[in-house]
Amino acid sequence: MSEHITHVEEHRDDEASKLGMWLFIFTELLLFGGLILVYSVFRMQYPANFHEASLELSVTIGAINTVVLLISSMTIAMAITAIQKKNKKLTLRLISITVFMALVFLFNKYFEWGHKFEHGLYPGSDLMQLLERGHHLYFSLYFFMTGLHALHIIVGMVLLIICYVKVNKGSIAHDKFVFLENGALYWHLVDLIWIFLFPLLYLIS
Amino acid sequence: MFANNSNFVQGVDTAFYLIFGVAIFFLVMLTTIMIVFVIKYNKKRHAHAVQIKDSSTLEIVWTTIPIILVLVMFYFGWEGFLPMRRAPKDAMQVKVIAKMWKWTFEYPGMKQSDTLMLPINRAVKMNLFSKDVIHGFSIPSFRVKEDVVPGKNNYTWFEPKIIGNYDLFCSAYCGLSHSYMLALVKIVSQEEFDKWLAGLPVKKAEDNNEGFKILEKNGCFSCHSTDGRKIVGPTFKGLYGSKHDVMTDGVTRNITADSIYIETSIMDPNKDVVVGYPSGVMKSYKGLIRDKDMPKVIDYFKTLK
Amino acid sequence: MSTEYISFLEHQGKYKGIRSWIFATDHKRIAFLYMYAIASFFLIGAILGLLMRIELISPGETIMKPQTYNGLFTVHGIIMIFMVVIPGLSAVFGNFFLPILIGAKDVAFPKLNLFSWWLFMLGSILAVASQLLKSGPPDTGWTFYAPYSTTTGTNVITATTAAFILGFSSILTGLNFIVTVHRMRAPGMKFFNMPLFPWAIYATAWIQLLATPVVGITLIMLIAERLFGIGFFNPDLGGDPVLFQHLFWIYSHPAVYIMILPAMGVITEIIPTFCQKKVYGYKAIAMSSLAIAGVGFLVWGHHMYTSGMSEQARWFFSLLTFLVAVPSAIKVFNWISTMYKGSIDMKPPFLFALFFIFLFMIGGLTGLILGSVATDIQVHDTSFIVAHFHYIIFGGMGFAFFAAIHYWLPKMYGKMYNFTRANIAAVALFIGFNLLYFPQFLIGIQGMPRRYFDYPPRFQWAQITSTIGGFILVSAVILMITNLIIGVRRGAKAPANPWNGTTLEWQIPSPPSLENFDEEPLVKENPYDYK
Amino acid sequence: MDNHGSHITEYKVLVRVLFVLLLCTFLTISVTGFNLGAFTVTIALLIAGFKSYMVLSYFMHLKYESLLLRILVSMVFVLFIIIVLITFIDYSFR
Repeated sequence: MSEHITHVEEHRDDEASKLGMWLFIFTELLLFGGLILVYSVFRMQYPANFHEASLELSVTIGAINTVVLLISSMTIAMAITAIQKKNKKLTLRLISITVFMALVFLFNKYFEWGHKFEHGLYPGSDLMQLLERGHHLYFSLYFFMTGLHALHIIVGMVLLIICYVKVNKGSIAHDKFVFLENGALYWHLVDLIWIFLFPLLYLIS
Repeated sequence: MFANNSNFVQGVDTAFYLIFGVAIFFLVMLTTIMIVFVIKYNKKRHAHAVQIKDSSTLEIVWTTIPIILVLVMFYFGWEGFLPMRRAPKDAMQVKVIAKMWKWTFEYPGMKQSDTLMLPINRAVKMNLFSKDVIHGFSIPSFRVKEDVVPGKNNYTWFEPKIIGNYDLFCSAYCGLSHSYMLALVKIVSQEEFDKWLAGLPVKKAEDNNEGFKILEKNGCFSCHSTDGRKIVGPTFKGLYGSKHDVMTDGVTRNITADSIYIETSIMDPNKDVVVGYPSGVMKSYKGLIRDKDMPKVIDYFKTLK
Repeated sequence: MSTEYISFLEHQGKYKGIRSWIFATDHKRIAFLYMYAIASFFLIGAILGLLMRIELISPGETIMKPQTYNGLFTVHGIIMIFMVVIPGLSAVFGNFFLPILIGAKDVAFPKLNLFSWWLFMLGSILAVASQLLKSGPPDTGWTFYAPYSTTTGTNVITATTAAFILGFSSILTGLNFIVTVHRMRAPGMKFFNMPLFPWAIYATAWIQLLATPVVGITLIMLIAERLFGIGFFNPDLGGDPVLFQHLFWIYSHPAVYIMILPAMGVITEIIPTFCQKKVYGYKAIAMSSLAIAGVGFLVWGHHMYTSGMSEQARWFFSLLTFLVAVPSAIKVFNWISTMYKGSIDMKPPFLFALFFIFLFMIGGLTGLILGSVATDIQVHDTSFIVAHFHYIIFGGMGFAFFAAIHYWLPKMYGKMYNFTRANIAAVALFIGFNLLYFPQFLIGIQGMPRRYFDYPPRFQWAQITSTIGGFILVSAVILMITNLIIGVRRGAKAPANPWNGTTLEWQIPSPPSLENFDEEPLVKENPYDYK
Repeated sequence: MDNHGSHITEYKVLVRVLFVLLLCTFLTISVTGFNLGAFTVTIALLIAGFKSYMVLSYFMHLKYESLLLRILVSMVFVLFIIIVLITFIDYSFR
């Protein structure tokens, strides 16, 4: 609007932006929290079914994806260190590695889901209706949780790509990198959720 | 309302009186104080406010007293409730079957009735089953209420104490005719009850038709009758092979209800809507009724002449 | 004040006309946007309510069919809960006065604030669309209980998507307010120097932020259940309908506090002003806001006493429900103590505040009956519940809203309204309200179930009384709004401090300038520092 | 930017954290290999808890943030755990 209001908008408070991002992360955590609550209720009711159904998943793929996400989490944390040390080139490279890792994760996921789909196992399929109750609930939860997580991966990727562009343009630099920090926080959130999803979905005994 | 119609009335009503008493005491006291202050300290009479200091003692007092009071109320509320979960072992068992929008009561010996007839002074345990959505088993005069949740074996029990007729309501909202899902509760003497029960017909053997079971499981009979009555949707009686006027995309056409038409009506109910019935009331059963079950359903329709 | 003062209403920005409003990032303009939208939705909701009351005036079919009635109470619930009372006080008066009361120029994220409003409008439009689309209005009740909501053929998906978007808007508003309170307070204003309305908004914002995601994911699960049959709530597929109720009430019970906490905050601002007296027990009121917000998260199960929960759960929830009553009681004691030895000026805002306290007490005290398991079994799902929550939500939040608009309208528009008409409207509202809802308590105890299209004739006397009350209530609302509009259009110019208040908003001109404060505001140790 | 946390996390710290996290992942997988009954899930969740603590503290820089923010984050986790526990008051006694 006028000079006055632009003045208000230009009022810069990095701590405020960061606090805002954290608050948003809280809501994301509780969003997944609701799902984990549903998961724990059904796992308590159908422990044997959950174990059997989890054998259908490949622990290897799950483990690879965990490692991929952990590494990407580190690289994006390093990107912040790099920008603080005024190393723009390294920052850009680290962001690219992170985005690449995200792609690897999604590729794995696509492969994993596609395998299930080929066997006629997807939400709403005829096969799903035939499964035992516990198996059905397990796979519904599996698709729901990993699907929502994959959606967050995609959002995180978009954020990181924006970060990349901004670093490249110089609007993120060693003295104003809160946007990159927030993007990284979001990416860590994605990692954080996977840290719980992995044992919950893949490792049931 | 406070007649001893069942063994729970006293416990519940004690809690009621107690809480009402406390509530009315506080309401009257605080309102009076408020009105007195408003009159006494009105600007006209009291031009200058006197600033007073906060008193920690007062704050502690008016925190502690309510805490004690609510704990007392909690205790009585709990004591009034607990017996409701303690059904005597020798209670008569009645199975309550709720479906949209009808109550059925099944007595020992596979005998079914639409009226809940019970002998006086005898504990009776109601085992609650729902065939479709959540219903509420509520007899206000007996202080009894429990939701009838599909897939979950809820129960309630009571011991009627006074002969008479009572209302049974469905208390949990269950759709179109929720407010008509009523039943009569008749409390009679033991002899009269025995006589009535002896005269009650034994339930027909469960319809073993596969198609029937599929339709029943999906709750079709809550909207479609098999005896020619119009409930929400058209009746199934004589449907197969009959001729109907239907609306397809706003155009009226006359069709014969063959197997293809019936399948379309189940999977895509708003495509051809029978003239005289609203569109959009029925949802698609795609995925709920499997394709391989469809012939069984069609066969069942053929039996409904 | 400086000579170059221009009010935010006259300020010329980048845009002209309507666009200067719908693209405004000024918190005061956004507050106005919310206010006009919410007022319209409130009128629609009220008319739907009145239609239901006309239907219920006699047993059997009066003016509509059962399906229409079921759609009506669902729509009435969705509009009133998600589009009126949840955003109500916090989005309108929170937006307008939170920054001013803490001495800030705006909220922390002005653009996000505007985005919240757009989301709110998008959600509202979807909610309205769910009424008009082909398959007919949703008929599940605003609670969307599974498995009915997963099997009915009506527009449940549209309505739940709307509720999800409205929830997201609410989250972002809460987020904005929390950051504002933490980062934007005027220099020297500590947490315990804040007025109590910001305290209430702050506590509310935390509930908005932490509870809403749970209902968000629940609604998505409900949609997935309808689309794919994931089976979480479908007993045939091994799911559990009661789990839906848990998830739903984990949000929706705290949501009740989203509605009532800001209402308490408003009343806490009004009472000291019209008594010209320091608020009694400042810290107790501030902390009880946080206590209510905190403990409010742990009592959701008292909506489910009859659902077949375990005895242990019923015991636990009942105990905690009784304890959460205590902080509310403390607030009432503090309000009344503030009046002691004050110099009371019976202006319309104060009259509304008195009515609020009375109605809130009835709502709260009848809540005790619902907290106790034995008595709740009797009145659960009856019109007693309907009466109780209307006393809390309408008698509480609604009357607090009316009090707030009468209190702050001179500041917001710089105009004054007619006191006599406002008082008449207030009294008429009070009478109509009690006529409408009090009889519902009585027949509720006798077992009149809620959401009933038809009823046994023995309940008719109460239904007739209620319908008469409904007409009085709606007429009074119209009278009140007309009076306010006349005030805004043709009223006398309002001075900067018409009520002789001490909080920061009264130290700036009416209406405020774009940046609220020309110079850094003077922060007193206690915001209610009357001499 | 004086309001900015001037703390810079060194690369080698991050690498070490990653190493610990990978070790934990390996540990989780091998733990579920043994059948320890009900303890398996507890141990797996404890390890996951430790992992998230590492991520929160180092990758997300919580260790160097204000006390307020640390309190808020733990509050959210505590709230969630309480909600789960309360829900299980119902489910474990059915």
